[in-house]
Amino acid sequence: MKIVYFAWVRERIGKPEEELTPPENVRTVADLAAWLASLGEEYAYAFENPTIVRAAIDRKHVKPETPIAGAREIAFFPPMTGG
Amino acid sequence: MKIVYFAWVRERIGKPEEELTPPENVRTVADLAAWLASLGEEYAYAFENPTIVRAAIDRKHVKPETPIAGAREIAFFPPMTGG
Amino acid sequence: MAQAPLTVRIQAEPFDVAAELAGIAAGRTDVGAVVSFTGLCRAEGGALAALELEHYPGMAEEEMRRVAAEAAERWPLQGLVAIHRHGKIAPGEPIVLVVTASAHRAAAFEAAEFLMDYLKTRAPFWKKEHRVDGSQGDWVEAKDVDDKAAERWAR
Amino acid sequence: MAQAPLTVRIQAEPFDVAAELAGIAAGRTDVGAVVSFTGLCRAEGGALAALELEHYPGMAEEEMRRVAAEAAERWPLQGLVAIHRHGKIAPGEPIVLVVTASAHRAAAFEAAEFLMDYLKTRAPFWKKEHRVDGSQGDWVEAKDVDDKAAERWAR
Repeated sequence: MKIVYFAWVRERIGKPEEELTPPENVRTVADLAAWLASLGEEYAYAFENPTIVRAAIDRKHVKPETPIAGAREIAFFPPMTGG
Repeated sequence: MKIVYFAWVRERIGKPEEELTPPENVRTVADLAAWLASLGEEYAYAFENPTIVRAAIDRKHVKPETPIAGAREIAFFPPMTGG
Repeated sequence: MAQAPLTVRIQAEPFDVAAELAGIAAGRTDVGAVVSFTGLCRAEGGALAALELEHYPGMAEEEMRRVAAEAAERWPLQGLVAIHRHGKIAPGEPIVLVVTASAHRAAAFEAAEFLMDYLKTRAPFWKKEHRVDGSQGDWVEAKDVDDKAAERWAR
Repeated sequence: MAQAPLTVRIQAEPFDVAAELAGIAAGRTDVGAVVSFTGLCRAEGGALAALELEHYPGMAEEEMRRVAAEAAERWPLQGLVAIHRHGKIAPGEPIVLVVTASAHRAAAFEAAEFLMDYLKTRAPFWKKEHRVDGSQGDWVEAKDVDDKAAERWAR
């Protein structure tokens, strides 16, 4: 699945997007964030405070407990500061 | 003192302003309205519902119990509908 | 913040919303939020030919200034414009304009709402309807909902 | 009232507040109230050279449309404009514009505030500071006060 990053999540991980295939036991958005955090220092830094990172599946806001099954694009980003 | 009228108060009384000298026992705005209402049919009509008519003394909103002593210009008008 | 420039005008001519909006933050870099309210004459389903706005010339501008000064005292404003027209106004034309500028949006929104609620209930203007059938219509009646809106700012 | 024309745009260029304001009630005689909100880039006491607005191109417009549609469903609007810029924005320049039109002022004011509160907390935009000393500043932090402002519309 395609994973995209924005703002300081993108800066910390060092890339705007990537194609990844998480293991089968990664079922929810929270599972995915925890698994990403295990991929290396830069990921651990991005997700060091996992409750602050927001997520969207296929361009809609989702909660940590939302299942990721069937997702084409999952985005992780900080709380929004537009407006 | 100068008394001025606006909107339907003016239309009912039939003039925009007049110079009047109320008797000495007319002390408050409410007294003045009651005295005006006694001046004729057109005045009685304008003040038929005295609680709805608003007043200003020297261009400031006042309450029925406000004394009129020293006033140069007293205005009577319906509730405002600008904006 | 009573130093905020307060512009209050009463006029028969239409006003230029764009110019007032552009002017309030022109040349400044400390304004974060500009709110405008424009009140327009409605045709009321086609029955209305025009509204005639009567005002108390001696008092209307004074009262608008008092309301504007109170807004500038209650919210940290960087600018405030309040313009009210009088005379005959056709459907689709603007009647009243309020513009507020502040560093943050809550102050700009609240001050604009306060100004409109107070202008509606305190500024000495009265609307009379002129109907398309040629008859002189009624004086517009004051609404309870406007009094209630104004009461929420009581302190 | 979901038939109200909803204009949602994301663009790098500045927008024309006057044109959007004029357009929303043009040729109509049923609009009684037009409210606009313009959010501008502040210089923060001179320390800020620019804000850089990053956005999620695939999602930002979709989310703004969802927010606009919800406003049109909750209030009897006759028109709604929401424009958000991205890219580098200098102090004094506009970032975001919301315009609402309705028969009555309460709906126009409330819908505009709702739109801003929801755009701030739901539209995928992030602000980064560029300082006048040439250094890249921090990402602007989300504010509790914005979350609280958005929560008041929960139903």
